Amino acid sequence: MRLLYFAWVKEKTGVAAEDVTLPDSVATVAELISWLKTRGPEFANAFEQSDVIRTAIDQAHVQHDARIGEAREIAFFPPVTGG
Amino acid sequence: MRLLYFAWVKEKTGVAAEDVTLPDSVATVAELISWLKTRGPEFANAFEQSDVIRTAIDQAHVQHDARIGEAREIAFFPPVTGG
Amino acid sequence: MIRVCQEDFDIGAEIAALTDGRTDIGAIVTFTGTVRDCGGAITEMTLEHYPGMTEAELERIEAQANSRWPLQASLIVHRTGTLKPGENIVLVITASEHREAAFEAAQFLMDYLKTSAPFWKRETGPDGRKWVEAKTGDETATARWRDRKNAAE
Amino acid sequence: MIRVCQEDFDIGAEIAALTDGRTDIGAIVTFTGTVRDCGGAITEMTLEHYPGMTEAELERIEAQANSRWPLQASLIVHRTGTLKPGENIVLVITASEHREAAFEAAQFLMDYLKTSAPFWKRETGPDGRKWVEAKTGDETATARWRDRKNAAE
Repeated sequence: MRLLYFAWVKEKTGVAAEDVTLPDSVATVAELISWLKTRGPEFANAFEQSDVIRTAIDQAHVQHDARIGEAREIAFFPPVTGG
Repeated sequence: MRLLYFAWVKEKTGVAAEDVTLPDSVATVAELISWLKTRGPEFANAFEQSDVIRTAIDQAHVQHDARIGEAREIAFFPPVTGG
Repeated sequence: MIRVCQEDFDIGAEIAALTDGRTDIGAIVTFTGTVRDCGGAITEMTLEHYPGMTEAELERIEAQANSRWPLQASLIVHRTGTLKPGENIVLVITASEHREAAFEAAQFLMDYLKTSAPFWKRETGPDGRKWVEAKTGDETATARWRDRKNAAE
Repeated sequence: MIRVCQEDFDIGAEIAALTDGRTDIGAIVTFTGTVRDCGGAITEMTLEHYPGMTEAELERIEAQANSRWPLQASLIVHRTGTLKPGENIVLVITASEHREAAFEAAQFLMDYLKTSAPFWKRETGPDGRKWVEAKTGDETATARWRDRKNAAE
């Protein structure tokens, strides 16, 4: 599965995009975020205030309780500030 | 005193502008309209539905109960439709 | 600024004239009113106005908008004379730091212009000429700004 | 139509492209968002976005506006990359028969764009770089359209 990071989430993780294999125990976005936080201090820091983080599954906004299912691409980013 | 007529008020009266001397009995816009209606069938027709007619004294919108006072210019026209 | 004229306007050039070189503007709203042919019922539209009072009313409306919203710039241009379907009639531009003020001020200017600026439209079509009738909706739209102001006071 | 690009846009040319030769449009509203320098605190603004999702969100928002209001034409253009104070960031154009629809649809597009299109602004100034924080006012502005829709149903 492909993971993408944008704006300060990208700066904090130090990663723009990566391909990962998720543990079977990860079924929802919230569980994915918990798992990401175990991957090192940069990820723990980036996802520390996880309620601020926005998530998109296959380029559509989702809540943290969304199930990952057959997602190909999951993106993490701060609240948007365009316009 | 100068009287001006616009849009269909002008077309119905057949007059764009004229200088008139008002009778002493005319003190308000409503009284002026009543007097104008006595000036011939064109004026009677133009001011027949007098509640539709809008009035400006010296280029500022006024109600029909407005006093004419020292007005130099009074204009009569339909509700505006610009924009 | 306000302008009453027969000539067409260039929206891009008008925005540029208002904003060029400025770095304190965050939001620019324009409204352009154009002549519709209403499915062929209108072949021409003629705009009559009350010279002198027109300019005074437009300036009054613009001053009101500037007193109600923090505008960096504003412009009202209204054409007169005879126009064809598709042609521009009126242009309103408002510039502010934020979009709410720019949007609201532009709507306010159009609502007030529609009910207080002394312009009259006459349409020409296959069935002849006729003066456009005022819409009660325009009065209602203008009244809501008065209500909002009264409620705020 | 929607467009995400680095290049600047020409508002007059964009309006002309949407409306040229048409005689069924009565009202055109444009919104332009520009970079403010905030009294010298900002010297540069960089816009990052999520290619693919950005276009999908803008198309979704535009389709929603077109389903809620009778629009003859609409356009969203959003720039990316690094911009200087005074430069254009975003352009929204809506065209309709009447002004209410054009004004409301333009505001709707901007409110939704501000809360759902995946763009992020980073400001550079004398004190360094910083990511712009989202405003709760933008969420409130978007929520009012949902409330209005629910109330109407």
